[in-house]
Amino acid sequence: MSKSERPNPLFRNLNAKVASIPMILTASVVFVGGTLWTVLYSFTNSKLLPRLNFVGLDQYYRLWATPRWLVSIENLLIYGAISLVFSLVIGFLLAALLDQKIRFEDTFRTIFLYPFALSFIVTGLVWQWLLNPDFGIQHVVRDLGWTSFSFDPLYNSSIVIYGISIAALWQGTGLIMCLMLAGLRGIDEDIWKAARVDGIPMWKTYLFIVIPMMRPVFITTLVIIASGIVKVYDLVVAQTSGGPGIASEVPAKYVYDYMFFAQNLGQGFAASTMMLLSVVIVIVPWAYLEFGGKKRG
Amino acid sequence: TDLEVTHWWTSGGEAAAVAELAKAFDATGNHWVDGAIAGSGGTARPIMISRITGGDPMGATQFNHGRQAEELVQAGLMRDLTDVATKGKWTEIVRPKSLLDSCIIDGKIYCVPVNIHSWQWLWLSNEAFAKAGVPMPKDWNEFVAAAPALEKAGIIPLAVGGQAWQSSGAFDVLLAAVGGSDAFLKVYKDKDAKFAAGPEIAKVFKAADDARKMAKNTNVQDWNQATNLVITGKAGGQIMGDWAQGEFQVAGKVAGKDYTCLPGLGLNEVIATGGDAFYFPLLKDADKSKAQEVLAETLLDPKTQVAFNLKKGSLPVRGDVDLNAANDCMKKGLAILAKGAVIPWTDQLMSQDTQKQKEDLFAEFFAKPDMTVEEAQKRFADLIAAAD
Amino acid sequence: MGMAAANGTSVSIQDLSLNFGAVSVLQTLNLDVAEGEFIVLLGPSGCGKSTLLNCIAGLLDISEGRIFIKGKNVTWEEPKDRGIGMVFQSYALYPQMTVEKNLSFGLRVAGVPKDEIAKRIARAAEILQIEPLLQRKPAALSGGQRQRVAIGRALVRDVDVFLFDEPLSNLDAKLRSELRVEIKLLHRKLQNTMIYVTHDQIEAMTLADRIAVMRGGVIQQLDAPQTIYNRPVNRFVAGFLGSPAMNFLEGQLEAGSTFKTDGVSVPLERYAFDGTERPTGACVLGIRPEHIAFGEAAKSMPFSASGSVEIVEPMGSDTLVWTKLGGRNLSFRVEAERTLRSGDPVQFGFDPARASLFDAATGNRL
Amino acid sequence: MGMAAANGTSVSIQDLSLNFGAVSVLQTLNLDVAEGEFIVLLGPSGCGKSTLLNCIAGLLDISEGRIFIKGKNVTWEEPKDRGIGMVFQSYALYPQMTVEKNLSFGLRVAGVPKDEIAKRIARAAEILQIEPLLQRKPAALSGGQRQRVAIGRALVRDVDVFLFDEPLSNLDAKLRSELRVEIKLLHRKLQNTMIYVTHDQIEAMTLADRIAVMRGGVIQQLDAPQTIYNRPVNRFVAGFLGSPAMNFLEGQLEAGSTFKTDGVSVPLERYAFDGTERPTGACVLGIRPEHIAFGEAAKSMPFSASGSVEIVEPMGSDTLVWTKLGGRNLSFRVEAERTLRSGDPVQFGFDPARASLFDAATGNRL
Amino acid sequence: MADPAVPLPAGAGAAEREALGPRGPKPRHVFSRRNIFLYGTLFVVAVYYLLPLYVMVVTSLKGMPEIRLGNIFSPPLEITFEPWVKAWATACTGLNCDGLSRGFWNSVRITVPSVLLSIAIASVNGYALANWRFKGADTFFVILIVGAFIPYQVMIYPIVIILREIGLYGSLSGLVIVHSIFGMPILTLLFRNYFASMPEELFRAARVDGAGFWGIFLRIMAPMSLPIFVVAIILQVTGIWNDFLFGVVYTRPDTYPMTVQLNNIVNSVQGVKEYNVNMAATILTGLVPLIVYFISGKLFVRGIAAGAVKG
Ligand SMILES: Nc1ncnc2c1ncn2[C@@H]1O[C@H](COP(=O)(O)OP(=O)(O)OP(=O)(O)O)[C@@H](O)[C@H]1O
Ligand SMILES: Nc1ncnc2c1ncn2[C@@H]1O[C@H](COP(=O)(O)OP(=O)(O)OP(=O)(O)O)[C@@H](O)[C@H]1O
Ligand SMILES: [Mg+2]
Ligand SMILES: [Mg+2]
Repeated sequence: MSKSERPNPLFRNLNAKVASIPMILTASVVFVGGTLWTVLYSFTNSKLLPRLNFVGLDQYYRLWATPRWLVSIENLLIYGAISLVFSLVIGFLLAALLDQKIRFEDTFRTIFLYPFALSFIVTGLVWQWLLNPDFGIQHVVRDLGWTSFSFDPLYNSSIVIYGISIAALWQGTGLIMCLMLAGLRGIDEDIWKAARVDGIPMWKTYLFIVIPMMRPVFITTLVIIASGIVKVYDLVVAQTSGGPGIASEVPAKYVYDYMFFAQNLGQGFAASTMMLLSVVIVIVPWAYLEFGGKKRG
Repeated sequence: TDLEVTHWWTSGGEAAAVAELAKAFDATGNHWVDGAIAGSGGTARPIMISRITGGDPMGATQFNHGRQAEELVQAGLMRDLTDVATKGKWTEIVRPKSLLDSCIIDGKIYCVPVNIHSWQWLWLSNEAFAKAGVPMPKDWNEFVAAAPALEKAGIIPLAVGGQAWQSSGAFDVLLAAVGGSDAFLKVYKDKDAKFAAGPEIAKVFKAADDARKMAKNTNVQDWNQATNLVITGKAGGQIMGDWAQGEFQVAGKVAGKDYTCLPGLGLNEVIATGGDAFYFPLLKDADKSKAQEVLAETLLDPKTQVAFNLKKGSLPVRGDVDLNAANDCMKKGLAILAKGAVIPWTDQLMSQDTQKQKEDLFAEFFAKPDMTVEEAQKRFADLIAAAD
Repeated sequence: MGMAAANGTSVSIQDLSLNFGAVSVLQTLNLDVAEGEFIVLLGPSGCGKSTLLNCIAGLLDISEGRIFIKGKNVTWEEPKDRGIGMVFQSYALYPQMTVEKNLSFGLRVAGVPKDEIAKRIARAAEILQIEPLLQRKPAALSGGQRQRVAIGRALVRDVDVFLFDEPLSNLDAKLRSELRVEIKLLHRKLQNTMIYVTHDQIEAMTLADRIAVMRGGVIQQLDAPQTIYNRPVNRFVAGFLGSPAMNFLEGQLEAGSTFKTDGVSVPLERYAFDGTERPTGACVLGIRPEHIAFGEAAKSMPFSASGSVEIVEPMGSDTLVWTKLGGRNLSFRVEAERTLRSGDPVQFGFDPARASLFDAATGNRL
Repeated sequence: MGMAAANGTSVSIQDLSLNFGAVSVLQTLNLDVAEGEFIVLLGPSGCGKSTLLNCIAGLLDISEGRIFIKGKNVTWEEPKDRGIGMVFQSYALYPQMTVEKNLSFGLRVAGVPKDEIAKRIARAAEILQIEPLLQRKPAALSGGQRQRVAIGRALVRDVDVFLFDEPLSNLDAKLRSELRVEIKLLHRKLQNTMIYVTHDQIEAMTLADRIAVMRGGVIQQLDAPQTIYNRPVNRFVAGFLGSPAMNFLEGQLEAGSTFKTDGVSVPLERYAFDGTERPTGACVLGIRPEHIAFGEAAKSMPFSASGSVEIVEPMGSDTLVWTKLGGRNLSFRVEAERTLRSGDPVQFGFDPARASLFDAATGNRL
Repeated sequence: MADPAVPLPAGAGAAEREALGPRGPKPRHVFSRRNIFLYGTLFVVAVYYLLPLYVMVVTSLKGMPEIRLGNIFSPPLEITFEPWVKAWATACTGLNCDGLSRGFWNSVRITVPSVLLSIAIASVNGYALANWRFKGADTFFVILIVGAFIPYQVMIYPIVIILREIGLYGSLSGLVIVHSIFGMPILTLLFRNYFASMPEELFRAARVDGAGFWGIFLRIMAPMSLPIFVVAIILQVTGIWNDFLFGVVYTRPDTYPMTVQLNNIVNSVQGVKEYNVNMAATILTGLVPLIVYFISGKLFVRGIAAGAVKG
């Protein structure tokens, strides 16, 4: 009898392992390696070039004493909550509307998706115009006789972060819609039939049957949105450059500014380490629960 | 020999100016390979630094002269130009001298300054003042006094765009104008934190407070949008560098008739000698190294200097050139320069890190009316204390 | 019962047609189902049974015709407004819900009180023997378990008309006969109309008040089970029902009273012809295996012959014996304990009154 | 055939266990299948039949034990290296491929020449009557049509061992019996090993060389069909096989030779006890409906009684009659034309030699 | 059978039959409440999405003086296509005044292999993770997911070091690798989750059919995943086509992508901003992804796994 014993586990699924080499390399060399490198240099006073000149936790003390960093964190939380909720809701609603076997589906889909194709460098400018109280929407509405109308989200420190979200949703929901649509298209027709016979109203079918079935898609979407939130940068730069004042600063911008404008790599690395640390604390346990252990997502 | 030159001059005027440099360089039998990257130093610098540290350096690259390239030099990645400089007697021809000083690290010269940009200008709209029925102010104080009248006429007295560097720059200009050149140097060069917390600087903060009140209705981001407010008479004035002039010109406005410029805000007529310089990474290829020398010489050639700066709207780095073609405002600047009323600019005095923090502070100060002058000054002093 | 319970028409289908693009699946189909009646749809795979159920449920857009349920024209109604419950051939369970949620979801949406829901689920779970599975998700169920849940989902609903698409096909014989009885009892108790697709003849015979035999989207015969079984209207129906299948002998009808084929002649005096006139010509004689007597009993039959055993197929409770008559295969059924062997000589015979005669060309009953 | 063709062990399963997390589905199961043998797995829904097939195919990672195919330990082999073909209970058709592509996929992967592929497909399509469907996609097929395609996918492959998971469950009776014959013929021709899950008793009885009756992941009895049918090893097997099901009478075994319950006593002289000693105590007597004689015939039986008809169930070819014996329901089978009515008095009896006796506590055969 | 109570059987007069109410397919009213709601909502939302585009197009057709003075919403008084021509053909990047056209082919050369490679790698990863799990795979996957949250800028220097060490710095293949690396987390997740929701029996059937790791992937799983491939294409084409940072950091000037020109046109800090040219350039740059969206959108097939399994 050949091979009566359990074969060497190393060679089981060999093809799968070979195929995963790029992933394994990326994960271990680039992400783990790069992250460790970053963390290491966050304890130095590197300026323009990374140099191993350790200063302990100095960069971190300074980071947490900086008002701009604190504002950034607060903004990220608000912005994150808004864009998470609204892009999921709007993206799903649009996908559900498009899934009603409508005419011109292609056209509508492309309309909702096109903002995603446009560089934010300029669309940010357009939104800045649209939201500008002097010649944007407020101006137009006032010209129509509604003189008390006020809509200047980008120029009002207390609501600027909400204003930024408007453009963020404009740009991002199209992709979310496509993801949702892809998920909806994978649902078996018979499920719809069963729900119709059961007399379950359309919205309940979506809410209680279809959405749970689309759980994997939602998780993908969630990660895409969340990683987009943590990395948000262009959008803010294009619309407000963090203004008015520092009212719309975000952590990624802090990292970028301190790494490249301020040429203080150590500070930038410290900030990004803090960002990564919080991501790890949230993501890793969740990801293990979600992806580890059981076979099916 | 082909030599790749990276820089962030990409707008119309700037590009035209670069073309002059290229033309001059090409005339020497070499070839200028253009590597333009727009979006200010913040975008361009990581690219340049990556290229240099990644082992794929360009032939020459622009930096703001000052302390941006310090570490690259210390890491031994940049080329020492001392021999070229001695041959070309740069120490004698470059004016003001402080410009070349910024290129010297450990006694060696590492860069070639090519122009001077000055920040110290107040641009005023004649139309706006006419409309408000007040005479054209001759200095900052008169301007502040005229503000209520302007406001009454529905005009924003002072346009300050939303980007952080605009407010921070405006403060620096106020510091040099209201506080005077000495105060400016004491704070930024000597980093005298006690002085920065003192009453003299409090005056400057008072002026900055005026400025922020006057600017509170500016609902634009970009500096040129702010300039546009002045051009169209929607704003009374703007504190901005000499590059603003390009906007007025393009809009067909005539200095003196449609707009007025007050160097040093009319209080302290000095010119800060900020500007751009070229650095040369150390190359292995001998031919290219040779070409680098040629380029360095070409950049300081009088003809090149004139041609370049006329297009760029900035001032040449050598005094022995003829600039008849310059306009009113530019001539004012040249006159000041000739008088020797110059101060070094912040790029030369402080690290980018400190400057960035300063930007953050003033961005907040200008945007937040409830931030007190005292608080701002205290944070400013702290920042100066920690500056390097 | 059946007709007894009928106090009106429950489901009435008039001139129904349905095409999938160019493929025409149902053709001007008419069907009236009395209130409380149990109709079974039988037919070869792909004949349009599921499609018909889907049309009744309102899940497919029909091409032509009308559908009435309880006297109301529901042709354009939504499925939920038709008062129907349905079990799908592909189960269509909600994969993210536990079995219990699967069962209760429709009720909760309809606002049925909590305790009522619990009661109904408990009952359905008991009937279907799925109590231990209530907290599992469909993915952790076996094929038959899934099917039972699908049935349960229809059972808990309180509707006038139940539509079942092969509900028992994946279950083992024991459970199937138990559920068959349960469905029958349920029907008796609820007195609601049931339209039931199956391919199991026992199910069809025991459950149905009437059976509709379909073929290629057309109903061939709609009658009481015994009628369909004993007096099929055409050769297709005759051959389709019955397992083991009916024996067919091609031959000639002579003088309207004798069937002749390859040296065999069967007297037809006792055969009840459909019309009054006696046809002649090419025809097919059909006789069911269980109607063929064997051994001594054969001798007393109006027609008898002898041959030798070709194949013996034991089927548990009985054994099927294959022999030849007039050169054609003929099977008959004997008790399981009869030990016959290939080659054994046999005597067999039948009563032509129990046979069926079909026109060879049209296949219609003569 | 069957054993005759066996010249070695084809599939051998040793101490196989499988758990889904905490749920143990198969428990140290042993099964040896001879080469060329046709094994049918029978068992209630959820007993682990599909799971066992999946383990043999190498589609589930087993928890414990070994699997040999053709003498080779394949416990850790890839499914494709095991020389098996499989039909899935859930069909698992490739939705994006036409029927033809579905059938040819495995062959194309294996690099079979084009004309050979075409030939095999043509043959399978003919057997399964799916020629007109070859260019359709699965979504445009009816349930039964899909199932036939799934069978075809296994048929076209040239493997040693075929695994069928309820392959005929969604087909109509006619097609099913046709396919049953085809599978039998195929088996005879190819002489390959077949492991076949079904819940259809006729299929099991007619196809199997041996039947394995499973329950809760354990094989209860593995024997030739007739043995299983006539001498079930325990009450579960007895009750599971046979449709209509065996009648069970609970009672007492007295002096090892009489069965007593509620005023009825059945002499057991003719009963062949499993062991040599005569047990006594609580026991269950099982008798199949078709072994109960009725009317005149009953009188000659070693045991006979009389009662009245409770329910009559016509089943087409026969009729099932329910009466009572010792207070318990008892069913027996009569010919379909016997017209009995509820309430009619009946005389019935049986030969205890054909009955089965089970221990009341353990359920084992006595 | 007995005569039915309400509906009349065949034989009733035509007029009577008409009185029985609806027959035939349910008519689809163009102005049903559902349609009004559906298309109304879509229309309103579409307007919101199109408003900025309108402003961009209108602005790109105006001359600079008009922009300086006018209302951003007003249509151009005098339509000029000069900004478009300029954006495409004459706008300067430093000294090279040939507009976006210069980088167009570079962008194509970068985007095509990067999109193909990154999707190829990620889809295989996702497939391996969903169907061929091996020990430790989860750990790498979790790392990958966390990697999705790392701001790109932080990784610039480490990647410079890595590329320098493997000798690919400055080459096109280096850039392709970088795009594949940064595309990997999200794409892998995308594919893994989609494959995991496919019926498992299909995968099993293919294994029995003798298809191996690659056979199953290429012939069974991939064709069944068209919608998610479309999403992946959308993500990657957009991301890579619009990428500026990597394109400029990890290549040389002769292979700079179109976005470098776009950036140069748009991002000149000092000097005149030509809004009309900026708008035209942005729209021009976006055209390629847009075309890809429109074409690949057809692949959003309905009920992709329909008929595969029952249950
Ligand atoms: N993924 C799973 N997780 C947990 N339990 C499972 C899982 N899959 C199957 N089971 C359980 O394992 C048992 C055996 O399942 P299996 O599918 O083998 O049954 P079966 O004998 O094929 O039944 P059927 O005749 O209904 O198809 C069932 O009780 C089922 O509920
Ligand atoms: N979407 C479709 N497009 C084209 N033809 C279809 C479609 N759905 C079903 N059909 C065809 O319509 C016919 C009827 O299908 P239906 O599902 O009603 O059969 P059925 O009687 O339920 O068969 P089964 O007993 O096998 O389930 C079949 O021939 C089938 O191939
Ligand atoms: Mg069907
Ligand atoms: Mg099963």
